[in-house]
Formats: sequence, structure tokens, C-alpha cells
Amino acid sequence: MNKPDVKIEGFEGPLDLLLHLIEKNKYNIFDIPIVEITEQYLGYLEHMTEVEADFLSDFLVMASTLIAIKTRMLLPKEEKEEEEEDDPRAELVKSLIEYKMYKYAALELKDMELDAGHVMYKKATIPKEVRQYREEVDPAELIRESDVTMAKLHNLFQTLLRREADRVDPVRSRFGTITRDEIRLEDRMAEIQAEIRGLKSIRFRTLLTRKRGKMNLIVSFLAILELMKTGVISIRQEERFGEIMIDSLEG
Amino acid sequence: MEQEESRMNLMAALEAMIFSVGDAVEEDELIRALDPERAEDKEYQKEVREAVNALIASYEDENRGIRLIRLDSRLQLCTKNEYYDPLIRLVNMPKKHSLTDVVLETLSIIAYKQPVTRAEIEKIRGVSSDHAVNKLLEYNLIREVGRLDAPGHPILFGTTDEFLRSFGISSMDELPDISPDQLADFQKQAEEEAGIEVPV
Amino acid sequence: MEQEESRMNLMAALEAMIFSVGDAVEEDELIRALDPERAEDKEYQKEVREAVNALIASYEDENRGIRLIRLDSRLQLCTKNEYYDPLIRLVNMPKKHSLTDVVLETLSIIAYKQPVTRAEIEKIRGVSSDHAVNKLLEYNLIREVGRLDAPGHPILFGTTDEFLRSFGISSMDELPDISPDQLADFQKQAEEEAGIEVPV
Repeated sequence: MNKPDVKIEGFEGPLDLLLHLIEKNKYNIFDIPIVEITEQYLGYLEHMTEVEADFLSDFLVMASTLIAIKTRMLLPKEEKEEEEEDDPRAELVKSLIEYKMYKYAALELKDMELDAGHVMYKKATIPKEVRQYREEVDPAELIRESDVTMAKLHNLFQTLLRREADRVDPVRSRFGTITRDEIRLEDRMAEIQAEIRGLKSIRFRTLLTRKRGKMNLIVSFLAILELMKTGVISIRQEERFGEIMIDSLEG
Repeated sequence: MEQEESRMNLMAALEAMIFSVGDAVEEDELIRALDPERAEDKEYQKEVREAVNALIASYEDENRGIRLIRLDSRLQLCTKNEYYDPLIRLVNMPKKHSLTDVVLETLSIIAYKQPVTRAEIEKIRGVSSDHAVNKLLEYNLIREVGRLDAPGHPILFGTTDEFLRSFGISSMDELPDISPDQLADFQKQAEEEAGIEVPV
Repeated sequence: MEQEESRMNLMAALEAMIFSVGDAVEEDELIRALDPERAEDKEYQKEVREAVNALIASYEDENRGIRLIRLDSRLQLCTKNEYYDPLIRLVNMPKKHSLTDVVLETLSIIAYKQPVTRAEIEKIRGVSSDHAVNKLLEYNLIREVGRLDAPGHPILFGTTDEFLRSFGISSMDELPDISPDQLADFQKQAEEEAGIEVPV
């Protein structure tokens, strides 16, 4: 459980990284452009190389929070007259400000420690004549006064074992090491572009036959959406549940 | 006159005790050691407390190289920091642990929010903080102060006397203010530095 | 006037140095620490020696509980012996030694899992417990019983005879058992609470 402090490119955690992005871009912390910041945040994660799984997972939790907020903000707002809808970012802003507050306090403490570090104390110098009177702590008396019995000690030990068992989070412990996806979005986008090059159009189904697996399906789908957005392709579907055709817009 | 004399004697006895013990010592213990029979006497307690204050004041004289400080209800002698230079030439300073930013951040959360569980610290920092907590325990800057009466009975942490000493404060009240107002100021400063205006 | 002031500063610096060393310290060492560049300067040496004498004299005031004494060419601060009585009472004061929860938890682990390393204790408690281990060593309730044949050769702790005596038992065999069945129960309980099955 004792792992060294890890930092990702100098960031102590997801909040630290977010604060950095906000400050770098001079965003208003109370009105964070969530789309931009999510993109930048994910951009940082992309460049993380060998990071401990536990630490990375903290960053991933934040990534999913950001995406969730982004989604909520993109959804059409329900028409509610009586009350203004809560800003989906409110919780995040609160965390950011609280974190910032302690980060600031830590800086103050650092200065204080520097000043206080110039003060020295002295060890006990009890004169011999006085020390002779010194009595050792009598463990028996200590135990009697603290009202401890073997039975109590026994119960305590049992409680501790139970707590230890509780603490090993049964949900998380079932996850293995988090590994990088084998199929990367960029790679898949490049592959699709290569496949479609020189052709007028291609069936979506054809793209999937080359590679199998649920992950492939998802990444391929995302890749197509991304290529559409960047204007490399367009897609059409003649009828419901019909074949999805991918048309090349290049050349 | 007699009273004056007795205060002087008290001051001398207090000085002798605080000096010998070296470590921080409880004011109440000093009272009991001075005169066990009168330890419960309010009048006597007041007399001793006045002598303690007089002793503290006498050390503040600029010609003194040491001072008497309070750490909560405890008293301890220490050197004045302006004499640090000749001191380090003479004494091998015990190696000061240098606190990393991560550790300091964790410590500031514990200092301001104590008693606090590890889960609360992690929630604020957004990352697991086991290593930092253990380092702080090792440096004796924090300690376990009990367990929270909640599922799992998590350990509660708080700061120690060593924390007060290391940061040169005599009680938690002396910690710099970090209220939201303070943060607003802080924000303003940052904005000015950045040269932009942010509507709040 | 200027000389007067510098003597005062010298006195303060000397006091700080002699205080923090605790033991007797050579006058020559003090001179070197004060100003390494002028340490060989006869004039400066004289100045420091005069400051030392003035400091000794200032401590002779009857209101002081400590005094500065010379031992050959060395200097040391010590308590005046007329204040031994309160000092003895203070040192002997039945310290409020009490077994805190942290200490008791640690003791229970050592009692039932001995011989056990610090790391194992930490694993069970979920937090480093060095402070409690040190307290138990001080109270003579536990002792080092050997070293584990593993990397780093960590110390193994076990209970002492004092421990047995204090609890009025004659051997560790009398400790209440914690059977493997019980351990399995704990595990099961934890799983049920979490609502899922944990592959063991």
C-alpha cells in the first residue's frame, strides 16, 4: 500500500492538472468551457506513458466526470420555468476551489516551515541527582489502569481482522491491471482512410470483416464519426436498417 | 514585597524545570510539581500563570538568545531564529526532512480539516494519499486521533506538537486564514498577475 | 555604545549556542562558530570572552533557575540545585501514560500474530504504526524477538514476560484462539456486506 508519490508530467492529480489547464488558458473557474478543457485534459492523458494503474485510474475517473458534464451540457435543456437548472459544472468547480485552497495553504506552510526551521531545541538534561528518582513505567499498572483484559485484547484483534477484510475493496480488487487499448482510435482512423483511398465508397460492414471483436466495432464506429467530422468521408443510409455506405470525400 | 519575591522564586523554579525537561511540558504539571498541596488552589494557579507570563516576557529581551514559547497548553524553550547561522556552524543540525509538495498538500488538508479520514483527504486531492499520510506519521507531524464512528471505522488524523514546532505556531488558531474570502483575494492576485479580468 | 550593543548580541548568540548544545562546549569552539574569519583575532577573542563573563554574571541573578558554569575551558548551562525539589516532583510525576486505542490495537496484533513485523502490523491496521510500536517497546510490553529471513531482514516483534505477568497469564497458550474458521467467517461477512463474491 505504500507506493511512492507519482506524478504525471509534474501533476499531482487530476485536479492539479485541471487547475493548470484553467490557469494556462486563463479560463474563468466559474465558467469553464467544458468542451475545450475536456479535449485538453484527454490530450494530456493520451501522452501519459508508463504510469501506475492506480494513479492512472484517478485521472480516468476525472476524464469520465468531464465527459459526463460535457454530455449534460450538450443535451437540450428542459424548459423549466420555475427554477433555473443546476449548472452541471457546479460540483467540479467546488472541488477545484477547495483543492486550490489547500494548495495555497500548503504554500503558506512551506514558507512558515522555512522560518521555523531556524529554531533549535535542547534535549532533556535532567541532573544526575534528579534522574535517580526516575521510575520506569510499570506495564502491569499501566494495563490495570487502562482497564484492559485479555478478552478485550482478543475482541480488538478480531475487530481489526474484520476491518482489514472489509478494507480490501472487493469490487476494485477484481480488476486486473489497466492496460492501454490494443486498438487505438488514431490507428483505426488511418486504416479506414487507407482502405477507402482510391475507392468512391465502401460498405461499413466491409470495414468490420477485417477485424473482429466488440472493441473493434466500437473503435471503428468512433473512427468513422471522427472522419466524418473532419470532412474526410460522408455516410449515407438509403433505408432503415439498410447498408451504411461510406463515401470518400478525398480526391 | 513578599509577593514580588515569591513571583521571582516561582519564575526561577519554572525556568529550572522547563530547562531540564527540554521537551514541551504542560503548565498544569508545572503547577503540581511546584506545590502539590496548592495545585488545586485557584489563587495559586493564577500566581503561577502570571509567573509564566513574566518569564516569557523576560525572555523576549533582545539580549537573550533563547525564548520561551507556548505550544497549546505546553511550554518549551528554544533558540531565537536570528542566531541560526552561528548555531549551524556549531551544532550538527538534525537532518531536516524536506516535505514534498504532495506531502505538504496532504498536511495542509489535515491541519485545516482535522480530525479527518484518509478518504476525505483523497476526495479533496483527487488521488490516493497513503504514501503522504505515512510520511507525515513517520515525521511525527500528524497522529491518529481516533476512529470515525461510521462503517469501516476509518482512522481519523490530526496534527501534533511537532507540527506546531515545525511551523513556528503556538496553536492552530495561528494558521493562516484560508476562508473562501481569502481565496477570492488570492484569485484576484492571480488575475492581476495574469493581467486579465475574470467576472465572478 | 556600539561596542555595548555588539556585546549584547554576542551574549545572545552565545546563550543560543550553549543552550542548544546542551552539553559542555569549548569556549574556542564558540568563538569559531560565531565568526570563523575572526576566530584567530586576539581582539575578537577577548571580546567574546568578556561577553561570556557578562553572560555568566547575568545568570547569577537570584531570579534565575539556571546558571552558566565553567568546567575548565568549557561552558555549560545547568539548573541551580535549589530547584531540585520541584524538578524531582515533575520528573516523577505519575505520567499520564495510558494505552491509547492505537497502542492497544497494535498490542493485540502483536499478541496474536507474533512474531510479527512492522509491515504486517501496518497491513492489518491500514496505517503505519511505528509510533505505537515504539511506545510498546518503551512500556516493555513487547520486544524484538528476531529478524525475518526476507529482504531487508525486518525486525520481528513478540510480547514480553512483562506482558504475560501484566495480564496474569502464564504462557501464550492461554491466549484465546482465533481459529481459521473464524477467519473464514470474517471473509464471508465482508463479502456479503459488499454484495459480491471474492475469488480467494
